[in-house]
Amino acid sequence: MKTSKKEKLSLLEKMLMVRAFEEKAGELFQQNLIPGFIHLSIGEEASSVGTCSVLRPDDYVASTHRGHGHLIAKGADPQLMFAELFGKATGYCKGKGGSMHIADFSLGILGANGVVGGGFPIIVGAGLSIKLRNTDQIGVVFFGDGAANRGTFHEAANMAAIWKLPVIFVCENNLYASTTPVAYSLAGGSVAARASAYGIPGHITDGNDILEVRKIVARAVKRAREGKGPSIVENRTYRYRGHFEGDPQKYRSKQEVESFRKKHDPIEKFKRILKKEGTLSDRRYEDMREKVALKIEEAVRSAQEAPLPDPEEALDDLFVNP
Amino acid sequence: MKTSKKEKLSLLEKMLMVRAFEEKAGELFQQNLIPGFIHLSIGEEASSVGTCSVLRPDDYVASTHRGHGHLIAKGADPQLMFAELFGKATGYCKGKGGSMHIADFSLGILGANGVVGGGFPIIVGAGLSIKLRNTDQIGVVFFGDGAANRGTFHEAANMAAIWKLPVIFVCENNLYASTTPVAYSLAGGSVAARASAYGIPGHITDGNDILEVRKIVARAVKRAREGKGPSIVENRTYRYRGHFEGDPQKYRSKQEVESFRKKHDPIEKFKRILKKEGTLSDRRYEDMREKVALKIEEAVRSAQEAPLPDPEEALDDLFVNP
Amino acid sequence: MTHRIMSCSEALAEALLEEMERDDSVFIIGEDIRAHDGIFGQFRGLPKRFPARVIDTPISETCIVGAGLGAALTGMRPLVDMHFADFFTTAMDEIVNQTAKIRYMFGGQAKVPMVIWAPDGGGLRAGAHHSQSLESWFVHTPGLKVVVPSEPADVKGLMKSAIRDDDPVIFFQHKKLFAQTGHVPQEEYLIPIGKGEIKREGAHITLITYSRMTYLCLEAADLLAQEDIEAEVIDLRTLKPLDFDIISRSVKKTYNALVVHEACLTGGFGAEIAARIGEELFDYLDAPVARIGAKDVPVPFSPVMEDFVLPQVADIVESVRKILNRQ
Amino acid sequence: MTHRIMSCSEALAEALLEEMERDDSVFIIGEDIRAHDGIFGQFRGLPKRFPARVIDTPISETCIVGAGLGAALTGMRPLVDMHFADFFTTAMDEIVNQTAKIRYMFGGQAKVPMVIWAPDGGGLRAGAHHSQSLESWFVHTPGLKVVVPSEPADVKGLMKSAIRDDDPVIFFQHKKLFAQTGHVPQEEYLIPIGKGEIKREGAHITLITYSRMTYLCLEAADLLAQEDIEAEVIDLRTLKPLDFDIISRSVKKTYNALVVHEACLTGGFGAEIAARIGEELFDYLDAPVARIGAKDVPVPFSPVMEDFVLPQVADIVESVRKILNRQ
Ligand SMILES: Cc1ncc(C[n+]2csc(CCOP(=O)(O)OP(=O)(O)O)c2C)c(N)n1
Ligand SMILES: Cc1ncc(C[n+]2csc(CCOP(=O)(O)OP(=O)(O)O)c2C)c(N)n1
Ligand SMILES: [Mg+2]
Ligand SMILES: [Mg+2]
Repeated sequence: MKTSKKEKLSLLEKMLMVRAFEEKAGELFQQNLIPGFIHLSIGEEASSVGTCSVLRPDDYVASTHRGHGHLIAKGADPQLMFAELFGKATGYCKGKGGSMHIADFSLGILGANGVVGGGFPIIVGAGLSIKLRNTDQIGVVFFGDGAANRGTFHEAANMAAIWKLPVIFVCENNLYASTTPVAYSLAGGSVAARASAYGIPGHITDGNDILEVRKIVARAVKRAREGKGPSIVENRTYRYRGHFEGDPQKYRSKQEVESFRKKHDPIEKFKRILKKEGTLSDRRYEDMREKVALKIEEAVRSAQEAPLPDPEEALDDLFVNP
Repeated sequence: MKTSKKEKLSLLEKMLMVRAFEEKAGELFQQNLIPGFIHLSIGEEASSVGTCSVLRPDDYVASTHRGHGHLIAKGADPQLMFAELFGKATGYCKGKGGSMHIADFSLGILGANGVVGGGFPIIVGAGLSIKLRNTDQIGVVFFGDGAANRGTFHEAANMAAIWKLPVIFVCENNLYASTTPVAYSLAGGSVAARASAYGIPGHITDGNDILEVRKIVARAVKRAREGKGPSIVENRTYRYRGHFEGDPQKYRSKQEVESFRKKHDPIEKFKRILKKEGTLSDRRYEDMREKVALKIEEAVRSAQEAPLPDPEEALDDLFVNP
Repeated sequence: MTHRIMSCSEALAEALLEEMERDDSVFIIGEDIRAHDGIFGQFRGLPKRFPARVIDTPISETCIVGAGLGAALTGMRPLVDMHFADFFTTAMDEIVNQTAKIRYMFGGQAKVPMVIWAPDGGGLRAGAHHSQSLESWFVHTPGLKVVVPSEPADVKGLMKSAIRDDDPVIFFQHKKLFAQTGHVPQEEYLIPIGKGEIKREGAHITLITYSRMTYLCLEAADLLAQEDIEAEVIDLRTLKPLDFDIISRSVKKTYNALVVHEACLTGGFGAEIAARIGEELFDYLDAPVARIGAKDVPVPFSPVMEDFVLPQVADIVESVRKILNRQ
Repeated sequence: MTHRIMSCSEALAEALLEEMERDDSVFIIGEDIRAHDGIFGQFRGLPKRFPARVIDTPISETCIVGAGLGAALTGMRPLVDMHFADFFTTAMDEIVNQTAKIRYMFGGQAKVPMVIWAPDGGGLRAGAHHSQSLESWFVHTPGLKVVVPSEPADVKGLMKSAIRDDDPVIFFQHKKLFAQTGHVPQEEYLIPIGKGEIKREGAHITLITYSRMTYLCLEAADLLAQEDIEAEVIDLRTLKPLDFDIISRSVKKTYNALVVHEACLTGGFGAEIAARIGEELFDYLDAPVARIGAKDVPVPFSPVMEDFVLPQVADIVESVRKILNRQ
């Protein structure tokens, strides 16, 4: 797959946007400005941005508890996201959802999910709906290495396979499910290897290499759109932050984290490539960073100024016809 | 694995016993003497008898809705089973269970199960218990081709694999799950092929050849007992009766059933072998059949004479300490 | 209106036939539907009439329900067949955490026009895994509507409303009522979700019930009439939203109430009704609101025990006598 | 007795420490326990002390619960950690159709000495998937015992009883109470399953509650005392089997009752209590039994809305005033 210069720069900008959003969210959380708990995907930007970069606006995405990156990558508005994180009336879900429950149905984002593995059946349904409505959309479900051990993965993979549904199972294998190393919990060595159980293709990518992610996912997208059925793509990546903000992280060493950050950072990696091939100048990069930072600052500011919901609004939105 | 003459004759007798039990049960059902509904395993005797023939009395078995064969093969008493089918106070479960809910914990039979795929997690627990108690027992879960598509299969296979539990997943692939052909519902071509997803061995047998079933299951038993972990064994077989007694069976032709019965009957097949190698004479076979028929008649008779429970007994047995 | 005699099963199939003809986005998904028009024959004629919109699945209830949800979120109107209500247990996350909550959690962005159809109830000697009545769980789950019709006309009218409803509806039908017949209008009609019906008028006590127990209450009312006790029988038809008005009007007339359901007593929906009557109609009550439900054990297999555990007409009659003697 | 001050979390860990030392067959199984002694630190010290008997699992709740069952059936005494009570949804079949029914269906052959431990409740701004109170489902499931302690001493004594019990126990602990401290006896003791406790005596009204709402009721009682209203606060501690005697004795004294729980109102356990009080204590009541529960929506994220949805001290005070003014 060819990626133009312009596209490359836009990929980099998107990754920077995800990271800036997440770093800001972490900061605001630290300052007790975000209630509840949040899960950041810093370090995994190549997977979210790479994957969504080969989707169409009308394609569906089912996301996870670690979903900010998927949302931004699929086009969500950081301001509405911050407003939601703050519990404001102007947030994506009017403050009813919070970090783990953001959706934007107008962008095909069927929602983050507080239940690990909750997205699998939903994307099967979206795929079936696409088939029944006879469109050429596709659906992507993001999930973690831990989620691959839920029964929903199996039922969904089997069902998608027998019906050749236009869906892609995109695993973000970041080596841990909360405190649990993938090497302990996942039999069979990889998530991608499970594909053969369903007679569908399974791929492992360097999930920190956005061009590789893009290439492999694009292949799965093509297959899906052509009616040839589902694929599993396992993006091998790493999260730098704790499982949730505040995680004591006794299950891994600081060195391990640092080593990944130094050697495998998806943004640094891509930046190096772009610089080397002459696509990116230092100046351009700084402009880009500033633009992103500004956008995030602006999003935070306006989200902070937005009003809280009236408590009574808690009674709205349960039913279409109460 | 070697099978002595005596063992062979006993295998044949057990298969005859299962079949005689089931045929009788079908007859009694037709006569409205058995309430509710029953699922017969006629045609699948090589799987149940072959598998249980390589188990020890203290090994565990988790069975299914089609469980009569597993129970008899593991040593259950046909009289207590018939009494249960009749809903009598003397039945295995005092009439509380019925065909789909028979157990004999003294024989390691952890129960038939009205929920398809309900046995998978239970056998994982039994395997974990064996490991924690440090015994050399093993556990077998029987399941159908249809059950292989439940999430419980996946979660259990993964968990058994990562902990190398001493359990065996014995699939009885009879080509249909109720009305649904396995070719329609099962992605990946076989249940055994799913083993590789968990990094464990998977075998397909001619499930109508009792010696082959025995050989393959024995291998899995050895592996399990040696602490090397779980296996999947898929016995390819066929059921002659409907999914349940009374099933209109519009999903398959009479010819299909007849062809299996003629060409692949596990009892006829084994009989032919035994006769050919001189282990079995016509006389001996007739004696055996008579003995079995007598035992079944006697079991039915005494079960029929047994008393019904008092209605109030319905309130017993819920708690150890109410 | 002209009427025909129809079974509950036929009424269901006719409702779906009409709605599937009316709206291309309606489809049916579940296990073992196509070969025998549903395992109870309840979808008679539909697989043939709508070959692409009646979909057989693997045994994967969790994903079946979740797939229904995914389809509902993306423009379709699924009817998910749960096979037996007992298997709700395998899909509770998809129902409770996803289906029921999605619209709310996402601030009203989405709608979930899905019907989950579940044959429930005991009396078939089917044992503890195929005999349950689990409506209470769903009544206690904000975001779901719960429908529990008894007679064919209600089955048809409520199913048509359920299919057209933009919110998720759990639609129970009692397995022992599939063959139950009754009058069904010839003309098209809807029965609104959330409205009960008085199936028999009476002045002395209100029997509040639904699903199969409606028939037992009507039988009991016949027997009681011979003792000059006139029982009013309310078939709630929908449990959520609840038609408390119909209960209220009746109890204000009879001053006595008995709730009857087949689900086990403790924590059953009868508790909710009794509690609300107690709260809102305290001054109208001549006697405590009584409840009848199954005894608090799993449904046993043996017919003598099953009959003992499930509510019978005699239990209703006796309970009414006790309530009214008290005065 | 000598006492110490301890948190609910410490009380739990101490109970388990004692029981695991006492009985080799006790073990703990669940997700993410070993690294941080449980995700709330609730198993402090246990992974280190019993390395072989504290078992981390993959994210497979269905199989975790079922594996607990299989182990319980074959000689072990598992404590299954549900991680969050909200994920009960993923294991309902294992709990309801298997764990709860197995002993009964098999005619008493088997016993299931298993504790399913579940942190529940809202107030942590955790959103609709991590804030539920689902006890009603299990109270409505014959074959389960349901424990809902509030203070540390009860947590310890009840957990020890639960571990020793030969029947399956669903053991809820409210997430907001982990840090709650209280006196805990130095000496070994058990608190029997099925016994409530009066946490404050009073003559005018009985507040019937459990889990975190006990503290809110006690606060409300303090405020009401300033108006010379003496509220008696009953902490049920166990919902099944239910200590109806303690309720009965109290209501016969106060003539007024209010049930308070955090689960949403409709179909909540308050309905069962209110219905039973109505049935059995009708003639003692000066006013209808009132109920307070969360509003019937999923728990929203935004603090202002969450606080509005969950019961607050002011709601209790106001409800009591209303009940007593009525007289
Ligand atoms: C069904 C369910 N079980 C457990 C949890 C608690 N939990 C939240 S995230 C998480 C780990 C998920 O790991 P993984 O799927 O690898 O995703 P990652 O967090 O690494 O992105 C767990 C156990 C949950 N939310 N849902
Ligand atoms: C969870 C669940 N779903 C559906 C059913 C209904 N049901 C009973 S047996 C059966 C088919 C099972 O097929 P398979 O596993 O191949 O076993 P077989 O009947 O062929 O022995 C179905 C769908 C059930 N009992 N449990
Ligand atoms: Mg992970
Ligand atoms: Mg089969």
